[in-house]
Amino acid sequence: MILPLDIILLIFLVIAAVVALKLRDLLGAAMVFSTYGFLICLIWAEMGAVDVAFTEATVGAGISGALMIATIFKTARKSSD
Amino acid sequence: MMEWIKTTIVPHFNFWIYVVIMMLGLWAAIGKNNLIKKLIGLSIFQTAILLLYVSMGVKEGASIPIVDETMGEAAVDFMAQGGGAAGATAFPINPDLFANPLPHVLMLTAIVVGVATLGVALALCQVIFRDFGTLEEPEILNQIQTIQDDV
Amino acid sequence: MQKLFATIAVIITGAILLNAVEDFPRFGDPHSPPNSGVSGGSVSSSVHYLQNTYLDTRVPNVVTAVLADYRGYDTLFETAVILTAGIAVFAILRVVRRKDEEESTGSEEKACSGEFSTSDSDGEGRHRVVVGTACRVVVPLAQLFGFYIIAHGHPSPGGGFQGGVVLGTSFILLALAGGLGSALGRLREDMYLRLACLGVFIYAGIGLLSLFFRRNFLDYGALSGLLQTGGEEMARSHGIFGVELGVAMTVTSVMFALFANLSTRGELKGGL
Amino acid sequence: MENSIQSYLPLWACLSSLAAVPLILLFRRETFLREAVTILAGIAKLCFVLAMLPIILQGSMIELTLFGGGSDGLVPIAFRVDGLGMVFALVASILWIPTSIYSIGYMRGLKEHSQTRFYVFFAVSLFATLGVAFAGNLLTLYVFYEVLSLSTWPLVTHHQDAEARRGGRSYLVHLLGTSIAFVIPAMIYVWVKSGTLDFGVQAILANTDLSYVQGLALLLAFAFGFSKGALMPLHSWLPGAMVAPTPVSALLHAVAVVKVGVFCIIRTVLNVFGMDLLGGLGIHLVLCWIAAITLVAASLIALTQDNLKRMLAFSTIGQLSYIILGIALLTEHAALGSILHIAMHAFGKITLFFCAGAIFVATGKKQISELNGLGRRMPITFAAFAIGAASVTGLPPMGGFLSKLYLVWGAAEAHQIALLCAFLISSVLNGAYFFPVVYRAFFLPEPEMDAIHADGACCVHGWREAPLLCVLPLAFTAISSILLFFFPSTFYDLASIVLHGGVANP
Amino acid sequence: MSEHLPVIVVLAPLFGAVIVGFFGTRDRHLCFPIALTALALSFVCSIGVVHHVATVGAWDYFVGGWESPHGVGIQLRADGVNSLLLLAIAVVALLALVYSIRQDGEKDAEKSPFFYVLFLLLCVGLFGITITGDAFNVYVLIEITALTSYGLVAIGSSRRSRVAAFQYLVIGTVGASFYLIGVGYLYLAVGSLNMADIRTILAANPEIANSRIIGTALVFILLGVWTKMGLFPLHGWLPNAYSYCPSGSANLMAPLVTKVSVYVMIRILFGVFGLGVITENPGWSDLVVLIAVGSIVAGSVMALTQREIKKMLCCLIVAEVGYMVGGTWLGDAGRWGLTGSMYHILADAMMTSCLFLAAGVFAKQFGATRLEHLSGLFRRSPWAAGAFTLGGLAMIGVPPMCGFFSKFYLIRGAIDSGHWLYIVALLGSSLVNAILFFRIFEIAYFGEVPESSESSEGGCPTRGRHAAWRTAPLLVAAALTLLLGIFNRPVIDLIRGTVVENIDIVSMQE
Repeated sequence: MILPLDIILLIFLVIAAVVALKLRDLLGAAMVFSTYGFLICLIWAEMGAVDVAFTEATVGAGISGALMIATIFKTARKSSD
Repeated sequence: MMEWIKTTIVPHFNFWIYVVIMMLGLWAAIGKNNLIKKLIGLSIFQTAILLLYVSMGVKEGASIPIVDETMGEAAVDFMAQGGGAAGATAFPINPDLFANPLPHVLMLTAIVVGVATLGVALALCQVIFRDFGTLEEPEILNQIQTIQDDV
Repeated sequence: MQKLFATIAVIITGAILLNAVEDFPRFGDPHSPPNSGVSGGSVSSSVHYLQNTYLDTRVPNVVTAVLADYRGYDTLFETAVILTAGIAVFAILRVVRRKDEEESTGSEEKACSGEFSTSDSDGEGRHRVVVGTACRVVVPLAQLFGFYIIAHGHPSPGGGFQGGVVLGTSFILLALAGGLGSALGRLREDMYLRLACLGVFIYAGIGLLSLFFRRNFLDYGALSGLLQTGGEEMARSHGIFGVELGVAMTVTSVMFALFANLSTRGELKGGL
Repeated sequence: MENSIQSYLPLWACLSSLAAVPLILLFRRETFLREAVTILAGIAKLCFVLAMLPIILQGSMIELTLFGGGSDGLVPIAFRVDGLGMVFALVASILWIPTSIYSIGYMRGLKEHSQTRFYVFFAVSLFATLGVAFAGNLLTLYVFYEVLSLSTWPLVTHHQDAEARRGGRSYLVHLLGTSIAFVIPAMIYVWVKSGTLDFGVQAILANTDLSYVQGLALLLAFAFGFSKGALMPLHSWLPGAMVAPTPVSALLHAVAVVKVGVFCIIRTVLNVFGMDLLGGLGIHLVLCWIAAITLVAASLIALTQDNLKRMLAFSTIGQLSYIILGIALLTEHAALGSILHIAMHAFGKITLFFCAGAIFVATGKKQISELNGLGRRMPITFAAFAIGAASVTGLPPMGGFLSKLYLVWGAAEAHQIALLCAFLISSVLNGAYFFPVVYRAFFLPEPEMDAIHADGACCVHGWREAPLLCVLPLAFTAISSILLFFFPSTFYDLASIVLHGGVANP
Repeated sequence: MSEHLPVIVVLAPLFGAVIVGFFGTRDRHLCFPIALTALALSFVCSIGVVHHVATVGAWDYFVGGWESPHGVGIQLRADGVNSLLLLAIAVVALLALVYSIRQDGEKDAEKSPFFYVLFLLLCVGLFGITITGDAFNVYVLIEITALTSYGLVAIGSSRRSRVAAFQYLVIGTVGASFYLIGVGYLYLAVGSLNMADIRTILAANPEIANSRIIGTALVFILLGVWTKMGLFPLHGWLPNAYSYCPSGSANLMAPLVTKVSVYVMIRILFGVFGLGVITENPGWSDLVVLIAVGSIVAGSVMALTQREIKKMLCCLIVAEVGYMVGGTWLGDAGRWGLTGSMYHILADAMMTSCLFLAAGVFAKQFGATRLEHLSGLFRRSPWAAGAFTLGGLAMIGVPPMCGFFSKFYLIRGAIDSGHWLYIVALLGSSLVNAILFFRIFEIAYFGEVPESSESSEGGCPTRGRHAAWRTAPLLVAAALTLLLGIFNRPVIDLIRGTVVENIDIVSMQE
């Protein structure tokens, strides 16, 4: 556990979450969401949860984003809010 | 004020952030109109819970929960040489040196559950889009109000 | 209206949660209840895991051991959740074509499955030389890495889930680069659905084996006689590995299934 | 008194009519077999009841507990046959047989639809009636009470037209509504208060410290909750239920359903509260007055009715209040009269209903004003009507006289002159609404016959009684009413057993 | 093998699911026999568990053999209450399975194996939740149940079913996550996940038990399970989800999913926090009973306004959930309320199953989905009608159906604890049910048979072939509704054995 890194990452995490929810372009939102996944993966690694970090890297930053982008391609890209 | 921050927020910084992220996610999951946005919110909500759990298992100055093999082997040898079940006590592994593995295990499960839910939800989104031509909840509800049920 | 309601709900829940945060143990406290237990109950399970995992299972990665052995019952159902997701997505989204149609495309895919196809199976014929070449290099590596993760879950981070996802990703990569058809050529639909079921079957079956040795479900120690490992500890270690294989199978196929269905709106034709 | 016998007889007595149900369904195409089964079941039921009679008359009791033997004061389904239950069971099972015969004649005579359904629910309701009679605790009582409400609903709505549905709706709303809203909470409150629901030698609430208000609330909840007893603000279902075919009105609304109501109220008074507790608290007077008002008011309303069955219905409401008032007076003779009146009124009133049905079958007439001169055409029917009317009014030498005598005696014993007057006034009113009918039938000239001629087929001059299967039962019940005056000893003994725990020597 | 019955109950449908998934795609005719075998095995095993519990006592099973120290492995625990619930789940699932024989296969033949897979996995989840003794394990199994439910709702033929499934998914996930937060707070405070172990720790450390963390944990676990069971302010998803899904799935989900959530609440309350939570905080228990009353009232009122049969039944489920939650939180000394709730879980499972099966038969055979369509229907299909009538009477609470006895004990508890409002709501909703059902009976028994429907009946292709398969489970369900009422004593005895005797045993460990 490295406290300064922890704090910085967490603040970035909040920013990423807000951006992902604010973007009206869903594709962008999905990408930011993947970034969010990557950030949180870093946080796990920093906290010593390597297995969780590994899973999050593959699932959160990888598969989730891919699935979401696939869906956005097949549906609508714009969001009203 | 500073004092309060020092005693309340700083030692629990992770927990405060987890609440903030969770509320962001929950707000989006309930309040957003776009279904994909709802799902993003839901995922963020779920990751916030992971943050809660993993934060619980953090120990200051601890390493990752993969035990030192040599220490383990020493205990095994001790037992093999007739030490019996006392091996664990003779060569104790100091639990303070390793992060708590249990929250990690639980959260592996939760991540997997999260991605499974996301997959199903996205499939539903596509079907809804196929049926209604939109992903905005108010429009969908409007259409449901007006159409005859096609059972 | 909805937003107002959401805001109110969020404020209330947030307030309740934050109210309790004050009583939380300090962040990083090694002697907080989850980390070292409290008096009155049994020995804290996490301390027990750290101290005894290696003795019990010969697996240095405590997370793997806890996941697949101590709390293997959870993980069994976690795998079942994955299977459920795959089946549910199929049931919801899949547009089933006629039998003959399916067979004709199936044979077509079989024909092109021998070599790496650079064109979409629906014949758009987009040239993706760069991507294709890169994939030809990356996909085998990714698959190798996936197997490594599965196999090396005992002493290092990793295991069935992570490896399974990586393997699944390799197929997704294939689909992204060469069109879904080329990926489906390697892992056909009925194959991956069966593989997903088989994974859970392997997991639960290994657990069930111990019942025949009059031991409780998922007690891999009972398999020592069967596996000729000498001690129960190594039997547990092997049991964990077998179980991880099952998990990996399910996860691989379901991850690919999810992507295949979602990227084609359930038609399994074309691609993104 | 304390000696009780374990026996399955009460269960068999209950089940014998239920067992007929599958057979009736099986023979739904063979009308003869179907009706034979109904009658055979009735005979079997009567045999079981009669088999228990000597035991009860010796002063013993029959008990049977099903699903018992548990721990901590749960309530089992239990049967317990005592004198009171025996009186009721005897009346119900005796009268089922003539009613079955009568309904064969009636249903065939009118070529009614859905006869199988009719017989099935008839059998089920008899099952429930005996269940109530033999119930060994309040829960069992309630269970069978509800089964009875439901199984008679299809009978009430038998005609399926708008009027029948309306009648059925009001029937259900009253019976189910009151029992759910009042009896369940009252029953459970009793359970909470005393820890048991079993009817025993001692009343359930005898040793509890009920306050006046609690006692009154409970008593009223039971009295109005068992609204089959038709106490006054909740009586309106009974005239409404007269849309049912007459055999239903006869058995169910002269014997089974309404008598179950008063039977339950008597059970409440005797076995839940106990006479001592009620007397000690003084709440019985409230019930007395409600009953008294009901009986006078119902008699007055009956005077104004033109529809024969509606008149009989209001008459029933009044007579039920006799029974309730009798038991609520809490004196020995009043209670005796009250229990006797269950039997006497049943025989009398069922005769009257049979007559009303017979008139309808033979002539299609429902209104009193149309009956002029019919007595000469249907002498047996109207003779029976006269006997029944006399019995219900309380004239000697009919059974009704005996019970009313005891009731009046009891009222005098209790020094309730006002209530005594209520009895007397109401009896006079009974006469006032019954005998004009008899008078019309026998002494007024017949109207022009043209209308009847126009009917064609059935217009034969001279005697024109209803089918034999209708006339026989009503003759039987009329004669029984007279016989009960001369040989009341069985019922009398049973009633004394209820009150004294042994055979009294009069 | 008999010493492994608790785990075989859960495993049989799991193996059934994977075998169906493996072979069913090749030969669809195998699906039904395999599924039937699996559930029949579960049924037999659950009978074994009930027998063991009734004769010997509560049964602990440690998966993986990790018995000591306590809480290292995962513990299964069968007692007088949940063994009966296991049996009820097995019975209802079997009935729903027999009902659904190949009905979903007719339209989308390729998907029918997956219907069975989801069906069996849902059963796995329900069995697992019921028998497990580990707080986190419950979460995983809740998610299995939830995911299969989303799938089963979404395969409905109506467009609305997908929207209903999506709403269900969002709310269901939030609910499950709340439960997970609650478990997290519990773990944070006591450091254990085993229910019995947590109970011991809380009993030994009152200062932990009274801390804000534990309070918050309780609140969130309750919010989670309330969302899952559709208690009043959180019930919005329930009517849509259950009424737009195909009847084959509704028959399984409507009777069981909410009931199992109620059981989770009861289990958490008395197995983890201890009933002191209720008895020592009368203010809170009053509040919850008030919510339950709201649920009863809301459910009844909504049901009155519905003209669709299935939707009406769904609204009634909301009211029934109110009964059970209220009964659990009455907090009377004799624990009659708790007894009543637990009995009502079983009773409600049976009678809801009966009613939904009947509604399914009406819809499939006569196309009758609304009250108007029922006109005269009962004469054309007397058996189904009789069964529906029994179910309706049980819902009203007419003795000797099972619905009456649960109300009997619930009211006893309410009188003991003085919750008069609850009694009024209970009786009022019984009256509303009476109105609802007798309205149906009147229309259906006495209404005119519509002319046009005669032809459509003849033209209905499914009638002859699968009619018996649909009606038979319905009749069984109706008979069980009756029998559970008549033979309520042994059931109540078993429940009370657990409720009264074991509830205060703080520690289940050696």
